[in-house]
Amino acid sequence: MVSPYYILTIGLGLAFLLGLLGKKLSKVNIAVIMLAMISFAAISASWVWQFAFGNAEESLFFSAGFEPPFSIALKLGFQEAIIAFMVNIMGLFSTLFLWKKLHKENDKLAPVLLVLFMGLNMLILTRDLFNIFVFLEITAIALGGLILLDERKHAASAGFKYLLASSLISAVYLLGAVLVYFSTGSLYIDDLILGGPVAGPMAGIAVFLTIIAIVLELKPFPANGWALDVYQGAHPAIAAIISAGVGTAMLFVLHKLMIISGPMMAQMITVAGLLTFLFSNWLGISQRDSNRLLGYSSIGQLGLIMAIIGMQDILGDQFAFIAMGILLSHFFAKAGLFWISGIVGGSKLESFAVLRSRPLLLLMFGIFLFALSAFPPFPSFYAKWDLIFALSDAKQYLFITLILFGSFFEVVYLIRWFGIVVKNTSEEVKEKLPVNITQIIPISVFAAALLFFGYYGQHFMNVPINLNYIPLIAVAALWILDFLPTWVKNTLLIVATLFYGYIILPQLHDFAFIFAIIFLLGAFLTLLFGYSYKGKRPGFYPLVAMMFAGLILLVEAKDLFSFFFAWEIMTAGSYFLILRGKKSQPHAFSYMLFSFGGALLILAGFALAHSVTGSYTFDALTMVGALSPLVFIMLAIGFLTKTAAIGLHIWLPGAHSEAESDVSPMVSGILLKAGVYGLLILFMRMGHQFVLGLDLMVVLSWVAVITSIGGYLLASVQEDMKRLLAYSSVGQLGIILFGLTLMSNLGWLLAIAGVITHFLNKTLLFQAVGGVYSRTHDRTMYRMGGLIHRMPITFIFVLIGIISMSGVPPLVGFAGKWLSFNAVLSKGYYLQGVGMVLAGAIAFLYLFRLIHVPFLGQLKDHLRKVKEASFWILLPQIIILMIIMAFSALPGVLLEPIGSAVGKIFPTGGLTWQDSFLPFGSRTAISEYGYWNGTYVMVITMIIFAVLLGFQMLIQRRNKKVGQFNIVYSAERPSTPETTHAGYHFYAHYQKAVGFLIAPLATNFWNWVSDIVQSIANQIRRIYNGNGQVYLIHLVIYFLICFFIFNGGL
Amino acid sequence: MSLEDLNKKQIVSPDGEHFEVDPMNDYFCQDRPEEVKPVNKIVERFYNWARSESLWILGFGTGCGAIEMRPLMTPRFDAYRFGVQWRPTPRQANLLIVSGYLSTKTLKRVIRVYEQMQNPKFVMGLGSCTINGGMYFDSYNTIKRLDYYLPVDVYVAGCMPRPEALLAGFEELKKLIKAGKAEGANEYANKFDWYKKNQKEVIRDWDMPDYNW
Amino acid sequence: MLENIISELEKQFQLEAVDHNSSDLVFLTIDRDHAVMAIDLLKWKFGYKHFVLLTAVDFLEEGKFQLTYILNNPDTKTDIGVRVRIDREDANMVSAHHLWPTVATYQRELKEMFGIDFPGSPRLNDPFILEGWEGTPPYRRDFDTKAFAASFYHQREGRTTNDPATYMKEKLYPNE
Amino acid sequence: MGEKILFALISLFLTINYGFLMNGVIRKIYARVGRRHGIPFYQMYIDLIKTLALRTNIRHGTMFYLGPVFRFAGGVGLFLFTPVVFGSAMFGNLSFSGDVLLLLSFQFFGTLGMALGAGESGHPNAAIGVTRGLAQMTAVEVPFVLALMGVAIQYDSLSLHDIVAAQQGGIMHWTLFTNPFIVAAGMLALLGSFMRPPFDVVLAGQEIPIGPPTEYHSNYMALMLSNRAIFPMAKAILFMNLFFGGANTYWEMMIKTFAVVMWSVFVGVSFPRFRVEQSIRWFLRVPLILGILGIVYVQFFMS
Repeated sequence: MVSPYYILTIGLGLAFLLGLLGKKLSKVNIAVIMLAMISFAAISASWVWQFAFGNAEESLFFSAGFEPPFSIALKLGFQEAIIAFMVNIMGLFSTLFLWKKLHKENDKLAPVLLVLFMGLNMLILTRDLFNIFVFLEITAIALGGLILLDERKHAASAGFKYLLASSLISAVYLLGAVLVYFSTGSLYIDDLILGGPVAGPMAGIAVFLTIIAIVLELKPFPANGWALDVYQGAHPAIAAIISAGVGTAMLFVLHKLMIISGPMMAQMITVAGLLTFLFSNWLGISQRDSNRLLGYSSIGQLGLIMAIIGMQDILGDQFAFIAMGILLSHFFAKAGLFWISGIVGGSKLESFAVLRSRPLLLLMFGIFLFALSAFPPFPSFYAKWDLIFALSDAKQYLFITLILFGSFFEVVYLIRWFGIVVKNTSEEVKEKLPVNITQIIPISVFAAALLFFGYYGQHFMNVPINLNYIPLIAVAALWILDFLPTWVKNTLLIVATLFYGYIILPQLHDFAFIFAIIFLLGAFLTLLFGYSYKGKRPGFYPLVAMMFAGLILLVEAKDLFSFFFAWEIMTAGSYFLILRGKKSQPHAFSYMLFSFGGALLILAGFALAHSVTGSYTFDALTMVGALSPLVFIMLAIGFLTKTAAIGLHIWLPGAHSEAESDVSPMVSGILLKAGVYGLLILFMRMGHQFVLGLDLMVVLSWVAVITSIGGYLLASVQEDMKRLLAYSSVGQLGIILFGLTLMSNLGWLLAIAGVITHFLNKTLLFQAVGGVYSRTHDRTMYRMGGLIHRMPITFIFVLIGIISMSGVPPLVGFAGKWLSFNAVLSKGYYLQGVGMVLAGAIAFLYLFRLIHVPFLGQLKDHLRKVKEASFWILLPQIIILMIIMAFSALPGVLLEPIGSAVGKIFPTGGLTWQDSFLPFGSRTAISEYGYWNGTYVMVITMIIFAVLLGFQMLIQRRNKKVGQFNIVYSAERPSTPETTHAGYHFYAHYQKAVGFLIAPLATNFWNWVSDIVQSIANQIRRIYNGNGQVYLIHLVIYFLICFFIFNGGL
Repeated sequence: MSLEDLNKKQIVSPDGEHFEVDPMNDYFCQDRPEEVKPVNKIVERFYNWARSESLWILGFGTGCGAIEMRPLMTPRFDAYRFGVQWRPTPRQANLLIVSGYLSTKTLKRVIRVYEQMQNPKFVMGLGSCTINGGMYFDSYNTIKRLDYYLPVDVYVAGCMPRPEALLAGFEELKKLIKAGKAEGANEYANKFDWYKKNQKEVIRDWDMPDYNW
Repeated sequence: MLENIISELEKQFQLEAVDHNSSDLVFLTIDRDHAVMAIDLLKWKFGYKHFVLLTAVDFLEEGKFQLTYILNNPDTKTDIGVRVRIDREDANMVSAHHLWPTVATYQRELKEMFGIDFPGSPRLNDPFILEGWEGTPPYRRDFDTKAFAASFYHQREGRTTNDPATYMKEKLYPNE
Repeated sequence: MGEKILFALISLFLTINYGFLMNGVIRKIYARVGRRHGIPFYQMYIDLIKTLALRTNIRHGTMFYLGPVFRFAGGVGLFLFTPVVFGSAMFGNLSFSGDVLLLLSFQFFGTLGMALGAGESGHPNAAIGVTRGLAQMTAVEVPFVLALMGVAIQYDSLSLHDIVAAQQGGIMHWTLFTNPFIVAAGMLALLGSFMRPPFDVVLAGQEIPIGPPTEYHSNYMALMLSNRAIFPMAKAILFMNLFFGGANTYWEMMIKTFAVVMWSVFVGVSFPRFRVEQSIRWFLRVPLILGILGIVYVQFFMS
């Protein structure tokens, strides 16, 4: 094994050499420092290799053969090797990234850089408290130098603040070290360990001082104002070193010192770390400067890892995995982001929009952000899952809450940033961002590393992993094939979907089977629409594949982890898809916030359930006990955010309406069903839960009723047709939810049938509307009119869609109405039932508006030459139309299989089927209360209609087709189609009567919440006033408070 | 509502294509009315009976005579007894009562309304003004004889005629219909050019298609 | 009260004539160029904020149109009529639509019926009652409505005109 | 099966004639309230022949053309799905197709088609009339469904046959007497669905002449007139079955439906017109409360 002293020697030696060489031989200088960094990395890599594969033993090194405490004692174990390797990799790539800068100012920068990394290596390896002090000083001075050597505006003051803070910290540390020596007579950590917990006079204070110094070095909230200024003021590459390199080393030092601390200290570190995590993310929300924002994020992540180090007793075996998972994500992502910031140059969040000119860079930017946000498949996702589960097992609910809130706040600003970068319209991207290879390589390597560790990370998890990688491979394949034209990719994806369906469907049963059909058929139908697009649609297909992969994995999932994994994949995929819409940035953002918030609740709910039952499968949800209502509520809210129950629905209308024409049916017709599936699993396992004697199902049923009435009312006042359909989805999902909350055979039959019919109807309508949009480029209904004359086929689709959706016989929508009434009666939810009927009546309002305003009435001038939608838009609609007609004629085909699936859960109270006169398997459905035969209704209605139509054609003599202005207009002549078309503010009187019901209560509430959160953040942020002295005072006060708490605890 | 509405317009389609809209051709049906002959004598007699017993008047008052139609709905005169009813829309009415003097401005509306009624349709001229101008014989703004502009089936003379006179007029009209002589709609179609010529002579800002379907 | 107003006005405008009709109504005759200014003053200073009507009289023999603006002060319950005599041949008048929007409608009517121009008045040339009228405006006294009706409209032959007195006498008392 | 269809057609023929005569009588009653003599009671037949006899008609488009067909098909269908006379093979119609929920939903089949047809005419008043009708309908539905639900709970069935069967055995077994609240709610809802004053703002002859049917005429009008004869009859039969013990003979049906229709007529001749928002508020107040009372009564005092 290579001796670590080489690093010391190389570092110091070359640094001196560089000093001697001076300015003259700049190329040689760079070669020298590169060589040094490569050798650092190579040495540490060799250690890792040997530890991992070569059966190397942990070994100690003592300088000059002295025993501690008189030598520089180094210990080289697997941990040290890995951390050192990480730091050195950071050094190597930082050097590479700084190549140009080094070229310019190597004589100053290069030696300092070298010394810094040498110091960091030693910090990691040394086992001696005094040595730690020495290297702390060395790194502090080197780092201060690095910061100061920059010409940026705030660099000087940042460097000065850094030096001030670090000297104070060093002083504290030195005092601690002295006291340790005073009380134990040794500074060698292993001596201290061997001697048990540090004992002797002043021992407690000694330990406290040493550890608090390191904690302060890790920038705990709120004594971290100096650090924020440093992150903001320093060169981004230097900030990357501080965040990823120095941060990692310091964390390791803390980890090392934890051995000598007692449980009290550990708890304090935990709390300090968690508070830091929560608050720095909270404060990050209102941050507008990219480097400062990354600074907040860095501090937050370091705080979280600090807390994890503090909690290692609680976490037990999983500690290493959790800490490394989060550390790796932080390390790679933060370095990558700082580097990208260095390339972009600007410091406003919006200035990152130039990344759009470099798709690859943008992709990596996204990878980094989503890795930080703990999305799969990145290491932080697995680590957080394990962390929450471990904490839950240890019943540390407060810690869980803090972590979840911190994670949520973190996602708020990270995703908002992503949205701004990808879609902000205020920033015009004019020219390509100049990049050079030395900057790209480090970023690419780190992004690749994240993916690599993401793949390997899960194997270390505490749960049995049985993920199906086939869909994910498809996603990756589509990323690679993204250069192909649209139709090729579309065909590939359709074939893949069908093939996958062929494989997977036989393996699924009951509900999973039904939902899988919806997801796969939905994918097929919505993808057909995609043929109407020309060009390449860069990035579209991988995202679609990602969303559908998430969906299909969701129904395949048999345990909590796969479910949550799929859930997050689907969320991310759909977020990207929605974000592709023209004006969808704020809506995609709010979608993400609600989804992520919901996902966190689901995660916490799963963790709680697991902690009670110890199971990792869905059986965990069959838990009983005091916690079960809480778990139920958490999971229900989590899933209800996805189904957009009222109050949690405000993300939906914007997200669904601003998405692209073929994305809208995907997210509205299909994606929402994921939430239903979640609810289905939840209700199936947990059933009725009671809080204070109140059945939560009853509460939920009222939520469902209000959701559907509210959704429909809101739909009826929209002017935008996609918004109208989006609100309609809110209402429909309310009805489905209502069916589920009935917890009876018919209720679930209603819900599942509703899922299918809603999928068909909404996909049909969204596609028809998409067809209209493809021709008119407009979604505002009253600006259209009379399109029936130009787009008759689309009109028929919309007609069938609305008749089916409104539940008018003879189409299949009536099945839902009939079932809901029967289910309500047999369950006894009468008043809710009336609410559902009211909702059904209100549905007529918006449905009629949807068909009347654009399609009927007066044809507008600019639409006179509009053509029928293209074939590929119509084709999926034709298929859906045929399915709807088939289900309408033979409802048994739809209802009987669902009935048999539901019957396994609720054996009694289902429908019975009676044979009838008519062929084709037409059967009469008989419920406890009533009966209904869809085929009869269909046939009779058709016959009556045909007879009457024939009569009318027979009896008339001259039938004349007239023009659009040939109307009775109070003996006047209409002047323009616009002034003759009744379409705007269609239900004015209705709004007059019941308009108070549609006041934007939910929107106001969430705005209020967001205002409160932001204003608290702004208030707290005031303590960071930019004054170095104040920051020092913060440090002192923080130190004192900790001291008093610690002593009080003693 | 002005003549400019009928000027050709340059329109840009959503796809950016430029094209012209000619309101006269694009908004209106430009066809001429056609005569529709009775099918069969026996059937037609039955139909004519029904038509005569079910006179649906358009509720449209052109002049002061309109005030005389209101008492017909009241208990005193009660025209409903005779199957006479009022309809608010010309599409469903088949009897147009031109109630009193008719200014050229109103004539334009009356023509529109008449043309929007369906064959067979009947016109009743009410008051002297529709016959020869009456007391407005020297007005610069009222027409002097209605039958030059619309095919009138029955005139009810008087200034103003009493409601009883109107009832008598209905009876007269019924007789005409039953006799198959009330073929004003067909006459209008046959002599379309003549009627249009007369109409356009007095209506100087003709701002509608020749026949308002 | 009205006297005060008149004397105030006399200081600023040359009043061509002042006709007291009654204690609460007075007609002032002002020249064309200053009339609207005077109305402006009456509206804003003396509280004549209600515009009652604007009408015209054709003094064919004098070659003049007389326009009359009648204004009302709802507080004092008095009316002031402002008369303007304008040339009949080149009939035009300063528009007052900026004072009351309704004035524009009166001006439209006068334009159509008398042919008096009010430059700047909105929608002045839109048809008011007569749609598509050509030729002499019908309210001008030199317009011969009987001759026009006779030539323009289709007449029914056989129409006779009787002197009501002799006709009734003949009908009712044929023997006398 | 063939027999059933034949019977249904006979029943349809009889009832449509009854509906025509009833409409005539209603007009007569309106006239008499206004102290007029009024039209002859057979005037509706003459009007029907007259509209059929018109020689020309126009169409604004296919949907416009189909609108009245939808409307009448809706009316006929509604009637055919309703059992007219209890226990009668002849007048049981095709009620084996579905229960009372089918009737509840099917009445919108014609309404929707008519609304679309009227919409295609391009006349703004048509659209305004439809929006009024739909808005009012949403409010009318609530008390009606409450009443329906009350009946279903009370008799444990949604099948009209069972509901009527449960009311046999004397007048005191009628829902009217066993649960007056829901009957009150239902009968108030009936006022709204019959489009007579004070809830006739949809057609509002004087204001938006005459709403949806503005452009309809000739044979379209004939279909609509026929529908006006059968559709209210079907609804009246439904109410009769729900609340008034159904009918054992055709004569009984005629008397009972006449009474049901007269209820709306009497209210209609006595009241002026509500605006839409007024009628919506009204329906969501008194009838709603009555309906809820009815349900509460059923649930807590009858079981």
